[in-house]
Amino acid sequence: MTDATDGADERIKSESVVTRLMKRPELGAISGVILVTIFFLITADRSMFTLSGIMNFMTPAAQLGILGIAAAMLMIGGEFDLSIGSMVAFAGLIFGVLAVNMGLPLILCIPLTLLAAAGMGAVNGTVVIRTGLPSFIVTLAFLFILRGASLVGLKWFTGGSTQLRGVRDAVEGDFLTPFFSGDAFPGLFSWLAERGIIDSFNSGAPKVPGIPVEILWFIVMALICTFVLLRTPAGNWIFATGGDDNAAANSGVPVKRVKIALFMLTACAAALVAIITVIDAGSTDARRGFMKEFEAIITAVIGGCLLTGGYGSAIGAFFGAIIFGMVTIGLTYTDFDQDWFQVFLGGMLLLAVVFNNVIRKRVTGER
Amino acid sequence: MTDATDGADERIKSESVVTRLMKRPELGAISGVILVTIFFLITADRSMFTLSGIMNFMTPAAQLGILGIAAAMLMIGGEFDLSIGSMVAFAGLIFGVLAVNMGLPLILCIPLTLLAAAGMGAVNGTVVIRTGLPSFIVTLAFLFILRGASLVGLKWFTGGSTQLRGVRDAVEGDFLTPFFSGDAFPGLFSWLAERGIIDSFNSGAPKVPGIPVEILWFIVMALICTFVLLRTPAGNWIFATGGDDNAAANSGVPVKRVKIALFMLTACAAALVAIITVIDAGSTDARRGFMKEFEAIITAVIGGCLLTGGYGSAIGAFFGAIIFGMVTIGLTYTDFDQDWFQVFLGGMLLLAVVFNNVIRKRVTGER
Amino acid sequence: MSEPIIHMENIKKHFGNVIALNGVTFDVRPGECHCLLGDNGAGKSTFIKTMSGVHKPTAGEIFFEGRPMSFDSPRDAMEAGIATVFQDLAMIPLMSVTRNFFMGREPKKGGIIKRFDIDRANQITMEEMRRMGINLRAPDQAVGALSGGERQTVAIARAVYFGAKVLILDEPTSALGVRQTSNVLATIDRVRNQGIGVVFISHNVRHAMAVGDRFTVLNRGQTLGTAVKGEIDAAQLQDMMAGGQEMAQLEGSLGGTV
Amino acid sequence: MSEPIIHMENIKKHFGNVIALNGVTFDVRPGECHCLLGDNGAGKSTFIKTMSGVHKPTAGEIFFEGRPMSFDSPRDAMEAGIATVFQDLAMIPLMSVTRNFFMGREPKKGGIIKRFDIDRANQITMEEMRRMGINLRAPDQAVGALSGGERQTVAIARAVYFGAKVLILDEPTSALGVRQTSNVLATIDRVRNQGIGVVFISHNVRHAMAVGDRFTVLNRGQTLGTAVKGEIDAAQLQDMMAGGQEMAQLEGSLGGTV
Amino acid sequence: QEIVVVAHGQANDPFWSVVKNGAAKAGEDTGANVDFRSPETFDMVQMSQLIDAAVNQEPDGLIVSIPDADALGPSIQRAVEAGIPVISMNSGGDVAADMGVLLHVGQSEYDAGVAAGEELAEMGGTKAICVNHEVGNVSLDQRCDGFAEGFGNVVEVIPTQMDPADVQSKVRAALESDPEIDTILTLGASMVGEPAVDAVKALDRDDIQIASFDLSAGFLQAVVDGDATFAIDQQQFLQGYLPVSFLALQAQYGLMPGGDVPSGPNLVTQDKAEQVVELSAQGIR
Ligand SMILES: Nc1ncnc2c1ncn2[C@@H]1O[C@H](COP(=O)(O)OP(=O)(O)OP(=O)(O)O)[C@@H](O)[C@H]1O
Ligand SMILES: Nc1ncnc2c1ncn2[C@@H]1O[C@H](COP(=O)(O)OP(=O)(O)OP(=O)(O)O)[C@@H](O)[C@H]1O
Ligand SMILES: [Mg+2]
Ligand SMILES: [Mg+2]
Repeated sequence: MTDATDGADERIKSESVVTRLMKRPELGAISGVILVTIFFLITADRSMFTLSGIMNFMTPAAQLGILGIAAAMLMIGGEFDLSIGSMVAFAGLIFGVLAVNMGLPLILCIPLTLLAAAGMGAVNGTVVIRTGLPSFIVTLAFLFILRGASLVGLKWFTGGSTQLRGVRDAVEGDFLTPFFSGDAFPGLFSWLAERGIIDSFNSGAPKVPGIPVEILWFIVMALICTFVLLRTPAGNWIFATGGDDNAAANSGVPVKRVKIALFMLTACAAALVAIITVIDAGSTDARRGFMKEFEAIITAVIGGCLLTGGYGSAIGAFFGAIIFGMVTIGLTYTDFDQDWFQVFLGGMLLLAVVFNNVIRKRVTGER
Repeated sequence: MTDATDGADERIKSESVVTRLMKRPELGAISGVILVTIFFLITADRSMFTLSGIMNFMTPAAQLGILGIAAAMLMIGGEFDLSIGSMVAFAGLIFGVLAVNMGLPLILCIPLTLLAAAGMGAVNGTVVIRTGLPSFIVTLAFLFILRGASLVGLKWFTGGSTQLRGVRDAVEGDFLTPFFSGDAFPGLFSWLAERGIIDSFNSGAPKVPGIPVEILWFIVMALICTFVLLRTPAGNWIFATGGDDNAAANSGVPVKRVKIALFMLTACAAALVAIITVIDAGSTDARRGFMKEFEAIITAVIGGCLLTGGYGSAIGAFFGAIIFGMVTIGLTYTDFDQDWFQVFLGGMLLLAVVFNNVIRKRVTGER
Repeated sequence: MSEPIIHMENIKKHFGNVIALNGVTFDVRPGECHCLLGDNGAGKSTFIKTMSGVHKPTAGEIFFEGRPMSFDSPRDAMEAGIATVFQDLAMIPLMSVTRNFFMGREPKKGGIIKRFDIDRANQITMEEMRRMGINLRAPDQAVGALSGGERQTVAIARAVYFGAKVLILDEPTSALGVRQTSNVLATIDRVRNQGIGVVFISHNVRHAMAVGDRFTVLNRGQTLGTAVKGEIDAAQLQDMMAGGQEMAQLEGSLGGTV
Repeated sequence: MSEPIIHMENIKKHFGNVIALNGVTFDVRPGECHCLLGDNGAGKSTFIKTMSGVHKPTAGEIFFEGRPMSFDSPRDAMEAGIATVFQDLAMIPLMSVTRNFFMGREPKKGGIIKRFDIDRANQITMEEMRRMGINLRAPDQAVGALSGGERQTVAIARAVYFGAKVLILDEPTSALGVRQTSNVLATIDRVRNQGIGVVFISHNVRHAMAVGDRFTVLNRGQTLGTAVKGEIDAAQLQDMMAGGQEMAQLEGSLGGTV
Repeated sequence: QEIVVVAHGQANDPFWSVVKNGAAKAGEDTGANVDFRSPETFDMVQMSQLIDAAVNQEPDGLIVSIPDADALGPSIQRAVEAGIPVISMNSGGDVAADMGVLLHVGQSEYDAGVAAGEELAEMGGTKAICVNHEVGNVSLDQRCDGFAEGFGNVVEVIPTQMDPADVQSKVRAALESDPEIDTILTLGASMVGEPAVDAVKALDRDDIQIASFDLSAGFLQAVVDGDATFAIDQQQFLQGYLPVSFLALQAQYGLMPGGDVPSGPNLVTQDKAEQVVELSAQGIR
């Protein structure tokens, strides 16, 4: 009698490390990044892949990615949040008002803004759970409500304008400002520029003064979320909730708490993007974050999340955001007629996802 | 030995007709319509519910509804089409070019436009099925591609403008024009106006010259789709495909054919809306149909469709479109400031869906 | 002995790096009930799925009525006369019992525009379910609200109704009550007597012995052998099904067979 | 006789206009196996769901260790020490076996930041599955790719592992092979001897007789009565389970019991 | 009095919010009840329906913008036929009179584009980009077209999303991949103009001229500081204010000017910018 336990099972073919890796949801997105990079290496101006060019497309990618990773977490948990984009505008308003009109220091403004956003997220989540309505329709309502509220609020606090300015002056000199705006590691970069390791302007200042902070936030967030998903009980609950919330609840997962926490996460991610962009731009207006909810979902889906929930990865959304950022900015570096921008964007998107799908199927031998 | 077969089962409480009716997915949407109507009866200008006011909000509702019903059918079949809005612009371009630049009669223009749209729909469907990618991401790519193609095409055919004009002149006098533009039954309405049964302007012309044709198309489409869903084998296949395409395929439903046909339907619905609005407006531009995919999905969801597929109704989407049309147009009849428009729209949406949900639960006794 | 309706020769099936079937040969003749037995994970369900067009085999050949055949979809297999009760039942929970029953093969009425004849469908559904020993409350009840056994009975009744040449039943009685089980076994007997070939998968030795004419045992993706009724007794069969491994000792006796 | 752990008094449950339970009284004592039997659709699953916190009863009372109790969620019931194998198993197909096994009660390690101890979880999963007679290929295999019986075994192993005071099993052996079935029955026996109360739902009279101490039969949402082991024989029990209706006659004998 | 404004731009668009403020101010000053409406996006079909809705209410006056005469013509004519006095503003000056519209207050987008182009060409521009944040919005497209006409040299249109980060990156990308570009025209000051200024600053290029349509306090500040060249102001506050007061006067005394009122273009350069900043921050310019 052979017992297969203590040896390899004869019913498993051996499997290479590459194959095992390719089975992870995010690996498809990585192959998409490679494809897009190759495409632009061939077609785009050389300056796209200089250090400054890379920072240039990574900045919007990072801002989108912070939203996209949160959206991916929520999507894995089986829900949508269409109010992210409006939340960026709304949180921007709150932050602006706290910083400019109330003149509070950042150490108060930022927690208060995040708190307000988290509160709204909790409202979203509670409504979804209480009514049993699809989150699509509930957060859609909040898309409109928050967008409208931002407009009304802005007009109220500025006395009629749709733009609230003076944020940069208000936060100047605050010890927290460097964490939320500008470039990190300026010292390192000017040192590198002095040595001639990176390009510098004639004035001697480095072309790239540092790493824009949003890129750091983006990376940190991708790492934390990946850790949470794969290595903590909470991650297990998120997958379970998204996979089948009924089965999860029956197995003792606190489904409601998980969902509400995820809605709070997306709202806070939106608030973080709002804080970063408002400080960076020095102003906020009623159209901030327009259509970002949409792009965040695209990012998550490119990154391998299933719309039906229960499957996906944060690191996939990370690469999804990079693909999206490269494609939207990259065309400007090429010689193609800019009228073709959208055709191109659509084509590249399709190509990237189809490509990563084909690769994955090849490697894993799925039908 | 009691055999319950030949009598009523003792394990069923009696159930009123109302209860049975309320269990249909669309009845929730109807209660939403009633709520919204009551709301506007109280807050809006009286002219909203005059005959001309009703035609006025029914026209956009009808245009949206044609898309929404098609989107609902597709959603019941388990897929999305985000390219509907762009398809409106693209089909509008094709139609405009055929009618104006080529000078073809409508009897050729219309079938060719529908054919082109159906072709694009089939491409959408085939890509979704072949690659196994979620339709969300595939049709999203076509959202961009078609939108971009419309822009490029318009510039090409107009020599640089993003607006193609002169359609009204081109189709004037064509015997098919009355079926796709203007108002139906003008004779009846002027007769009614003469009798004083309906309002007329000082000039003696009736305030409402007839029923806008899109309303008739809208109603016809709702009836046909409802019939197909509930009373034909195809309808059964659509529900089955959306409910679980694996189980459906295993039970012998031609899942692929069903999906491709549904994608063709949504594309044709978009083309129909394009034809109607282009003839009505006399022009087309690159932004036509912008965000309509979104509104079509909203309509279907208000109408009781599940985003996950397999559940919903065409008649529900019909009422969903009316709710959406009433809310967007109705606000202009009220005294609320335009700045509050979006807050309002969101609030009404939420209220309408929550209300219809509450009603349904009360009546059916679900937990 | 009559020609087999389906003959499967040396079927292999791999899922990525998992080898589910590693060379299985099997056939069904008209008017016989051929039982497919084996341990959990032996590959029974995978095997019958290649027979009913759901999976394409990685290697091996299928002969249908003597001719080599490759079903592209379950619909093809169905049209050839093969009806299957899958282990996961292939039911749509949100749809009504009738709609599930006729899914993919709706009865039509009407002239130019063919309509789905709901009334007749409802009537047939109620009747077929009653024959299986289940009195449905209403044919428009959603399948999702049925109990596990009721749901399984719908799947069986549907397959029996449409099974023209071969009827494949993958653990049909697993969730059934005693009365429904005896009905299903009687139905298998009746169908077989009409000249239809039946493939019956079960873990219950007694059920298999009660209706089977031949018994094929799978173990870890391979055939352990085929026995004809009368050549083998329940205890031997049970030993084979367990893959030859020992069984746990139970204080209370189970009378030899589980 | 010892105090019951759970006592359910006159439980009623309506779904909209469907009356699923119409007054059921039931209790479980420590160290006994109480079998819940009945025809398909009798209301067994609905009943145990009210016991494990999934459904709130429409009427009736639940006493847990003598105190009136109302579980707001399955999590509450679990924390009170009740573990359940649901008929639909409550598994997430896309997730790995280990993640399913520990879903909702993950073992943790690490200091300030508590991590999910995957390695230990994998090891426990493999071990518990092996005790049930299933050798998994790998603990990170998705549950969706397991065979029906393998999946059911995961659910049982999980419930046994976490069942502190009461273990509820809703048709646990329906998809199991003979070897796995005998393991499960042996496990029930072992668990009972540890002083845990077991509620066992089955359609198989022989399985029920093998491990049951008491037998309660439901019929059409109501209790038909409770019998103690030794007072009743297999044939009588089978008659009651069929709801008193006659069974189909089968040509080959099933030896009295199905 | 009831006066309804139907405009093609949204209330959250900084440009249109100023128009709306103008209309509201005129309402306050004249005592008329002003109702401002617009479609949710640039949508001619919906806009014509909004005009129809307004006509149904039979207001004392109607003010419309006409970016697409074909699409809006029938609805406007219906208003005229119903005896409602109609004034057009912002766009459509060329077609307004034919529809029976009393007069037009505004600037032709195309002409404003031409003016900007001529000015920038004169200042030595040789190669330009026109940054369009809403491609397909006809009135924005016309600005670019006019600009190309007036500039005379090479003009490339850069389409962007309505997102400052995206605009900034794309402007940088365009400048880096083609160093010959020396002129930037943006079509909205706060959404596009300000990020464009930031992009140029980040590249440390001071040889680039930036001009923008419309005003925002931030962009005007850049003009003051010399980071941007000028802003094109069409004084859209007037486009809201004047038609309302005209219609109010018409209703009260039957007064109406005899011809169209050009509200722009008006180039705000460094010397004038300082005084405008504060007004812009209040949504008046
Ligand atoms: N899609 C799949 N991907 C990977 N492995 C699979 C897949 N389907 C089945 N398997 C594996 O193949 C083996 C055979 O599975 P199958 O379902 O055929 O078993 P079975 O004999 O029907 O068992 P049971 O009696 O438990 O139903 C199992 O070990 C299972 O894990
Ligand atoms: N959510 C629900 N909505 C409506 N009816 C339901 C619902 N759940 C169960 N029922 C009905 O209640 C009755 C009892 O179902 P239950 O699942 O408890 O039966 P069971 O005794 O477990 O049967 P089986 O042995 O077949 O599993 C069934 O007739 C079923 O149709
Ligand atoms: Mg199986
Ligand atoms: Mg049950």
